[in-house]
Amino acid sequence: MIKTWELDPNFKEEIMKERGGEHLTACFQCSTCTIGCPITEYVPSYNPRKIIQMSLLGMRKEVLSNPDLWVCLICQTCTARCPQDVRISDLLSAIRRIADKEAEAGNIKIDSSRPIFDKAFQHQLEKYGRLYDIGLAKEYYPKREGSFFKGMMAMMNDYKDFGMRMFKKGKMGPKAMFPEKVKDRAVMKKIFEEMGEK
Amino acid sequence: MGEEAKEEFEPKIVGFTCNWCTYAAADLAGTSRKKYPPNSRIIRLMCSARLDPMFVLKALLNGADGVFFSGCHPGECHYIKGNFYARRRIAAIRTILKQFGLDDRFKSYWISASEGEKFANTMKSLTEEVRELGPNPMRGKII
Amino acid sequence: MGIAIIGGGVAGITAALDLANSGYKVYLVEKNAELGGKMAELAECKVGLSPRVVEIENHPNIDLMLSSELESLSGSAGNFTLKVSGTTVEAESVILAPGYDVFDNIAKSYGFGSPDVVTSLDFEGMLRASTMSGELLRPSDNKPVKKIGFIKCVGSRCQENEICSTACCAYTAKEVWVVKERYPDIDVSVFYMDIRVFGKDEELVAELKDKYGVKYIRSRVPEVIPERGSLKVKYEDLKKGVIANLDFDLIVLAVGLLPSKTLGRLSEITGVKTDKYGYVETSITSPLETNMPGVFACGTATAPMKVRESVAQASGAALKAAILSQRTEPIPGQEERKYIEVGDEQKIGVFICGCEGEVADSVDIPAVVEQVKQLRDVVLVNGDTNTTKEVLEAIEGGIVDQGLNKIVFAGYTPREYENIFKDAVAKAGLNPYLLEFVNLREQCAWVHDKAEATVVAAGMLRMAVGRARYLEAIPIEQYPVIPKALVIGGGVSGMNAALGIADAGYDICLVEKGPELGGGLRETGELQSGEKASDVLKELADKVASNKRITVYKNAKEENVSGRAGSFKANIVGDGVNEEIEFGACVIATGAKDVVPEGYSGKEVITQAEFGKMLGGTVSANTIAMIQDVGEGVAAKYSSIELVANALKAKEKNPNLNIFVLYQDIKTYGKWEALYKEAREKGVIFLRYENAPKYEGGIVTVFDVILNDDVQIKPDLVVLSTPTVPAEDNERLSKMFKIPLRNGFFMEAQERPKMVLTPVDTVNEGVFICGSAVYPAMIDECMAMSTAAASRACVLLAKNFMETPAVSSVVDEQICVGCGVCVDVCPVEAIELTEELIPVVTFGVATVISGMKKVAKVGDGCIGCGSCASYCPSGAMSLKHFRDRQLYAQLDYAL
Amino acid sequence: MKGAELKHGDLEGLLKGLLEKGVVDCLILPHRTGKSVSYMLVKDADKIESSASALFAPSFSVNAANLVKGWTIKEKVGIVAKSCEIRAAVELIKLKQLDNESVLLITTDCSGAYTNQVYTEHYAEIGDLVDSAKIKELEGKGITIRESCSICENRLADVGDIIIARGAGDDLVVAGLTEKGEGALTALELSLEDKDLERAAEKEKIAAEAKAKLASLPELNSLDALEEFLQDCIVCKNCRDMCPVCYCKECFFDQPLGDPIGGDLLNLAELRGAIGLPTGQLFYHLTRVYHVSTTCVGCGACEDACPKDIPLTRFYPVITQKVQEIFKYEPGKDVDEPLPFTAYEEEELEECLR
Repeated sequence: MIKTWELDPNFKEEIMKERGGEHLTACFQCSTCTIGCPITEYVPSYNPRKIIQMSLLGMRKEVLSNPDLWVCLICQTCTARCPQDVRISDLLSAIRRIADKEAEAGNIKIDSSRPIFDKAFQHQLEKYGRLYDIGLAKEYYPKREGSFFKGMMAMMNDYKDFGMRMFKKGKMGPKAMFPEKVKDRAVMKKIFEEMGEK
Repeated sequence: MGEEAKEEFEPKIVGFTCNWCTYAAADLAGTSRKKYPPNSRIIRLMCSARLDPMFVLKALLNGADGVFFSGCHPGECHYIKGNFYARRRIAAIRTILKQFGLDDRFKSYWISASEGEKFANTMKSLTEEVRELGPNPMRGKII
Repeated sequence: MGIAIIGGGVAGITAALDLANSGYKVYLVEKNAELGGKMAELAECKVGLSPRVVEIENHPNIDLMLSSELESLSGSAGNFTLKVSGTTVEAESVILAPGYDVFDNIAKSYGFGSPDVVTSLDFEGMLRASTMSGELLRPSDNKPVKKIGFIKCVGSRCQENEICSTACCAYTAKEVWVVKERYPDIDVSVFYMDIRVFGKDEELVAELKDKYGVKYIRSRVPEVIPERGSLKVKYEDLKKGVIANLDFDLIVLAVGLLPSKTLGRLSEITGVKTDKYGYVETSITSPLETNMPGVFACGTATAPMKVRESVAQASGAALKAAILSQRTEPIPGQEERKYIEVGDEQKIGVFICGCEGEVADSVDIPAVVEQVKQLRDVVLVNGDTNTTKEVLEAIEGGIVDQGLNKIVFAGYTPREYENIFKDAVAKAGLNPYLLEFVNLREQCAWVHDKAEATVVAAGMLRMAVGRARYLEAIPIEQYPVIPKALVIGGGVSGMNAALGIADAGYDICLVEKGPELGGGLRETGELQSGEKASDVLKELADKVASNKRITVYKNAKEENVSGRAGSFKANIVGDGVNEEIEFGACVIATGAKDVVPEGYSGKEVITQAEFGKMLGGTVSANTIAMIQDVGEGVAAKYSSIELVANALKAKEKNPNLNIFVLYQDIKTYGKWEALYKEAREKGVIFLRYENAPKYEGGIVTVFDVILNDDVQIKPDLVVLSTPTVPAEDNERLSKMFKIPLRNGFFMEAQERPKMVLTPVDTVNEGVFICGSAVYPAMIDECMAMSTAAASRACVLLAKNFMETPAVSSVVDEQICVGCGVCVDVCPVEAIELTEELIPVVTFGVATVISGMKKVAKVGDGCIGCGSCASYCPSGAMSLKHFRDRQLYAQLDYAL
Repeated sequence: MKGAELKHGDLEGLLKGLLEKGVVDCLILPHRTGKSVSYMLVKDADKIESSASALFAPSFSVNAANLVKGWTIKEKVGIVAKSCEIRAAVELIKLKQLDNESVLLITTDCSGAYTNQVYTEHYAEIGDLVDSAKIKELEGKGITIRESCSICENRLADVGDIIIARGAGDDLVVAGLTEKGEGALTALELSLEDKDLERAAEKEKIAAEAKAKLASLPELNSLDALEEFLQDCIVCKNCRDMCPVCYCKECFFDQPLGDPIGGDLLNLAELRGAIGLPTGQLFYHLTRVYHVSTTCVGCGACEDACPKDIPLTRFYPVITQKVQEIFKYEPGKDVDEPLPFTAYEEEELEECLR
């Protein structure tokens, strides 16, 4: 039972103010995004159409704390196909940012490691202008597991499968011990500043 | 009658249809190229109300192996209620024919203009049913 | 001068015939080498259209300009000069009917390119081919199709084509129906977003779901995946909340409609403005007028629409154009005709038309000719003609040169061609009832194999010749047409129809049962265009009041209607009036009325119309629940449009207003789709339900099928979209005018299944219907339809005289014994019993009265059903052209 | 219903009263000529004397309704006759061959009747009055009632405006069934009281006997049987002429299409190779049975009229009853009930259409 008067009618405006969320209300619930989504094969509960409808209704808490919010890989298939130009991937990112803020403020708890990863990823880019895998792992795992030690254990566990492959590609090992940096760091800085404004 | 004779027997059927429904359905069967057996000859009436049961009698006495009548579904008559009256006359003549075991040779249907498929199927089943009955005993008789 | 019509599709053809048949010169310009436009490509429609094409080709008032294009237009209304492929045409007015184009930018994801993914138009072609082979074959491997998936809204309601194409839902339903009717075993699924069908189409969809077992699945399908010889379609199963998939072996994409590519050029040439979608710009109160005076537009030039609406617009545009033009040509069939006396000698001529192979390919015509030659009284058998034109010429020649006095024509169905042939026979000087039709094409060649068809054809001809012997010349009596019309109903449709007829120069009685003109629109605040309904009404009512040709009767109704097309009589009874009027044609525009759905009560519950009026003042609510699609009755065509328009206005007043719309299908067809989108963008929330929402204790509870959960709303205002029911008077008028009703609304004279080419005509010639009396429609459609009804009425009123229906009953007074059963079985009360004294001479001295003699008399109202003749045991009553003797002859030769 | 008790001896006065009080302008009554009984049209009340004794005479000559068919003058005629005759008159009213306002229909109880030849021949044994016991006794002697009477379920008077019912011995009850009938009895100054003349048990008994008799008759259940049955028919059409409900002025079978001659006949012969003469025995009777299918009262006048002694009762009433059953229609029951062919229900008769 959803009681609309207990919901937040301004949630849709809140999303629409976020970059990428502007087209939220164009949605007419046709299912195109969900039907074509490759993720649904692995995460059957994932339903972007439903997330949109819940957002429209103002189910702020339910949307923001929904773990499925974080499974999208931004392949953009839905965005390309959406007949109403809702730009679902961008929209989801917008909602994620709100969720993030809320989580940081301690208002909600996010039941997904994805935001931690995303943030660690983002930090690498911010710092080096490109991905530094060891830096990413160093930041991501401890944060995910709550302590440095547990993080390292988890990392070892993960890396025993694909560590060698990364090593062969030069993503790990001596050559990749230190980060490579892009030359024009100023541009990167600018990009991050702009994103921060939004 | 023997199986062999049945196979050779080609029934002669004459039918009365109203112009607005069944005749149109027959046309639709045509435009949809729905094939059906060539045994029936259709006499077009404007309304099923024009079916005088005497025509049915005359056809059967003339040796028709089968007679059918078909019009708009009751309540959908182009002439508002012509087929309601027709239905009573048809019921009466059928009752009379039944007395002499001739009612199997007289069929009535309601086929609307959009039922081209039904018309063709009806012609198929009708032909088979009449074939099964064998020739009208009046055929060739001097009466 | 005359009228130029640009476009020879169904709209152009309709407009051309209406105009030409009322004495106007018509220049019909078609860019292709053949008439028919898109409609000729549709499987069933070509057959329906071709008699009209034949009529145009043989029409003395129409200059047919095929393979021609408009190059320039100069001058002004009443005096245009057109250059058409080098030829100069002078015209007083111009009608644009260029038709539409099909959306062709289909996304690759639909598997388009696979031979088994076809567009709806291609599918029509497949259906046509399947009629020949008897099987619906898959293009890739020629195997019979077993499972078809129809995907709707391909190229409409999307970024590439924002608006709804209106026609797809209905044409898909029609295609599905054809499939299921012909191949009941084929499994059909239809993927849709909203089912936007109305009236009869709504019934058809319900029938498809319930009776034919067609699965309608709500999911917009974005991709078709070819996989191991079949085509996989994924969809969202809303009930189960999962992504499911189905395999098909044929996919039909219901592609959208786009404005015709030629329209852009036409707009440049003529100066006619187009809207942002590329359609001719019109307004909802004058849907046929363009910005250029004297240039009118109709059909899919103005918006995507179905055949039915196109045809109505075309008739309407014809009248608009006619009003600006001078009648210069004679009206066909109005000339003096003298018929040759038919003596005792039978001279039967038989003409068998090959019908361009349609008959000749199946029937061995020379063999049939040989057999027919043997028949008694047959003096000429012609099996050499192949087209309608050829056979008509041969028949005329046979009558004029060889003195044939009975004609047997074997070719197409009489249902659509009889009038054309009768006319030709009459022109040649032979009474048209001495013509006998044999339906070789539809009922022989197309349904039997070659060897059989020849035998059947010979048999059918034998029957026809047998009957022809007994055909009688039926004296054709003429009666003058009363150049006056009766319009019933003083709403928008009635007033507009009256004004149309008045502008064409005829007098009108406008009868309104209430105290005021205006009808249902009086309940409306603002129109969707933003105009005040009251302003529109006032303008119309003022025009009606100041028009000298229109006499308005208020608080009145019509009684005792009698007579027939061209010459009716009725009494107008009302406040202090009891007047007998005579009129030649009648337009019924009774409208419909709203009913408030039951189960929703409380002072905060109002109707959408009331809400519309409330929007003129202040709306104090914070949360509004709008409920659509509940209650008994039919949903008006405008109800979704009204709803979103009102929601938008409310949002404009108070952007913080929470509006929840509970619906089953949002039917914002055509350009109105933009309004739906705008409503969403402004934050109106739409919740789709399957079971009607409940309203109890101030709380609306609805099971939202999209969320798969109950949703509760605490509204301050519940706004109900009201379903409509037919006007109370329909029942009475239906009986009086002998026009059948369907669900209480008037039925048009539908001649072909699932296709309406005569949207405002009824089975009772001379009586026309329009507006919400036919189906609760929006004002633009009411305006177009009522102009169409006026146009059709004017085609009739333009005639000087009409012919009495030849197929009517006749009494042999010597035989009639006055039992009166015929009176009782006459469906239209056309027969009465008269009494006369029987004087007898007794003993040669005194004359005494021995009693009363009762005799049946057939009145003017006879519609020729033959019910009376079939009862009459003595044969005193007979139906002309279907006399016992004629039917006996057919019977005798049938066996 | 309201009625009064009478004795047989009161009948003469009752009938005379109808004329004298001006209830009717004339009367059609059974009329004895020697041993035979036929009808007479009476204007002068004094001529009624001979009639009273013939009122219940078990003899059938013509159907009285056939005598007034086409009575379209305003003068009011009273008809005293058996149930089958009055029923025929009611059907004629519906067919406008009689005017309800110009007739007073008086139905007498009937025990079954003999053909007038049998009656005349055996008058000594039959007498003026019979009852079922007497009929049985006579049957033993080979004197049998008409076949149509033996299968008739409606012998007891229960239709018309007035009924005259026989009780035990000399008792009679006269009762009005309609307003018109009651009015007439009131005009005769009879003191009327409520009477129950349903006689359900008696009717049931008669019906059971009639049904049993009908079941014992040979059934015409095939075309062959019908052909054989009609083989002697000379298409003289006497059956039609004597039929009270055959009301056409000019029968279809007297017109060229029904009775082809000359070229038309030759045409038919050409089409079929040969045709039998006289033509149309089957067509004529089958058409006729359809024409009277809802109105036939089963009086048997057709059979009496047949010069070739074809037992037409086994054809006409037997078949028409079946048609009447599907319409739940009993001919002659009520003047206000519409003829089946002039009425319909929107949904009906599905079982009769295939």
